[in-house]
Amino acid sequence: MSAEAERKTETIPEWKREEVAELTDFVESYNSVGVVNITGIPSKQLQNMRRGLHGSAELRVSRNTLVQRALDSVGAGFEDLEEYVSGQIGLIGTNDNPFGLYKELEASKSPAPISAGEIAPNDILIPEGDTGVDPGPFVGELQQAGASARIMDGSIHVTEDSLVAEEGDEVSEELANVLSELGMEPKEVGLDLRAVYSDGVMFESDELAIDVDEYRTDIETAAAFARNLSVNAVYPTEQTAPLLISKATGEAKSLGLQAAIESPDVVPDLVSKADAQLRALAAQIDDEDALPEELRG
Amino acid sequence: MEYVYAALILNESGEEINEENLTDVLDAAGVDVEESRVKALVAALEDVDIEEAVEQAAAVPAGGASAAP
Amino acid sequence: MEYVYAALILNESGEEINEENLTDVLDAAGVDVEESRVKALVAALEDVDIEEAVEQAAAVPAGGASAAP
Amino acid sequence: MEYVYAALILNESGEEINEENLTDVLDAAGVDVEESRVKALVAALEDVDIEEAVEQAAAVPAGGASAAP
Amino acid sequence: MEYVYAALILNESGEEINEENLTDVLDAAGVDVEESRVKALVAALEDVDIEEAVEQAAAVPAGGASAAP
Amino acid sequence: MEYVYAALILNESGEEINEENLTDVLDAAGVDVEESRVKALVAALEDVDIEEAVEQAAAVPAGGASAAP
Amino acid sequence: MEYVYAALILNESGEEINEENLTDVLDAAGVDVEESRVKALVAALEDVDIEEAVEQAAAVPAGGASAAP
Repeated sequence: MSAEAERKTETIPEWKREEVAELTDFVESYNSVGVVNITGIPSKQLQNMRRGLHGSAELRVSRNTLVQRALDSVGAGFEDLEEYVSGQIGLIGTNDNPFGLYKELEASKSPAPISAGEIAPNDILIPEGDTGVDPGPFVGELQQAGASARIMDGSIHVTEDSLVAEEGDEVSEELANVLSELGMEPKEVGLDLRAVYSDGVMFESDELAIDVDEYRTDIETAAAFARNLSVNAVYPTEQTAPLLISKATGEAKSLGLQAAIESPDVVPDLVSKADAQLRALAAQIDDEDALPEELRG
Repeated sequence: MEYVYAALILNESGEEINEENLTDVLDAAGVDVEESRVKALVAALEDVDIEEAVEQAAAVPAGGASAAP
Repeated sequence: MEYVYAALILNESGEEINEENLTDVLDAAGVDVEESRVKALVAALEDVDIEEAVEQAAAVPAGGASAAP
Repeated sequence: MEYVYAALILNESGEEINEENLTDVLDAAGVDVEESRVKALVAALEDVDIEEAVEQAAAVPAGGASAAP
Repeated sequence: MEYVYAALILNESGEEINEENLTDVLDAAGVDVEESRVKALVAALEDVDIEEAVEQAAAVPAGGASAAP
Repeated sequence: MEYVYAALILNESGEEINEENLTDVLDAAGVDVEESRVKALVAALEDVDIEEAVEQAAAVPAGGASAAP
Repeated sequence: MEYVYAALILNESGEEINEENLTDVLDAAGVDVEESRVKALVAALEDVDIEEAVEQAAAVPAGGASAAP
């Protein structure tokens, strides 16, 4: 062993090298690898979340420097994930697709109270209504926090929806107390996906947010379009043959009625139509003497 | 009702809706014609746009009546 | 539609709806009667309960969709 | 309704809607053709704009009041 | 739509809705018959309850919207 | 309906809706392609403005014939 | 919409709606496939009951009843 190699062994302890090697293996074993923010998640909850991934994805937490070193050594584009490595993060790997991963992680988030000094992750709104709190100094606290509040019917009411913090604001001690008193949990706690590198493509979280309802609507629209085309172009399919039959029947009937065709299928409708016309005409006649009793308005 | 139908027939045939014509049609149908009603009807229809009234009825669903068996 | 109206007049006057009577009514109204249509109508009405067909129409709001011109 | 369908086919194929053509179509379909009904149909359709009458069926608001009891 | 009309005539006459019969009817109407469309129609109609589909149409107002002149 | 969907994809991709292209798309989707249905579709779409036909609601009785299960 | 149509073809042919199959269908149709759109579609459809959505479409005519021109 050379002196130089010896020195390197000293500066990079064995456990670190093993950790980097394991992280490297981890990154290489999945099609998609992402960086998740785990700030503020208590370790016990983190364990639960890890288990909650059901084997569809794996979470790995390590020192940021080691994570960066592993990403660097894998290369092939994964090193681009390094810019998302800051604060408390973990690596998440999956063979599922990144949109599915994002959906799963979002669905597993749970609401949590926000503490003083934290940054509001979104606008915080105190809704109009009875707070259920007895009259007392809380009215002033609410007002100080920026909510319109007064005492009504023996309790403290918020009189209108009140914006008390905007996204990005630091939450003050007073506001944190007020929200806590109201039992509001404005935070969503969970594995917060920052970015995923998947099959050569980097996806940031806002690109991964898909609106399932929109896709459902698209399916409905596509199905309706196909149905319309099938009927309008008279290309019958199993699904649209009944519609075409109904349409043809309706057309024949319409023609029968318009042309007053004396066909047994049409005549009952013609009789109805004649009666309807009679009534419609009678309705225009003001002089009741001109009408038989049954037609008088 | 038969008086009004008689008027509708005359409207379609393009004949004038007057007392004589109405009476003829009703007579032919075996109706015991009351002169005063004929008079009243002719007067009442003077200001009515029959085409328009009849078209309004066309908007009525005719579907109902089940096809004859 | 005049053929149908004629049948309905006969129905109200209580006369039989047959070719002869229909032709008479239509003739009186100045209609250029086509024998085949009269025949077809008589045949078609054979199995129709006119009262019922009329009631169907009555069950529906007449003039329904206002045909604003 | 087969007579009406026959007329509609002829309308689409661009052939004239006359007694002979109607009879041919109905014959081919195995219908026991009644001459008077064919005649009546031709007469009824004489002054009718078939395209328009057919399109009216399309203009019917879906979900319309079904008069069925 | 002529192919569908042809199927409906056969349905009413009680003849089988198969390629041969459809082709005969359309031929008689002067339609330049495309075999593939006939085939496709027969295939599509295989599991369809035609009576039911016809009744669906009957439940809907025909001739609805008034023909504004 | 898969044949219709295939035509709609080609329409969006701007490729010609012909037998070859349709067959390719359906093949790729694992459909056991029937030549006659492909032919019929091409024939049916020949003179059709697809954009328009797609958006025009199939004028059909509402509550319409329930899709085959 | 071509991605959605591709999914619907696969749904009808009974093939799995996954990235590979979707890409194959779109490729065959000459679509310049964007992998990320395919991925997003696959993920989104995991939570969509396609049969139900298709039936929903059948119950409500798309594109609103466009009155005859």
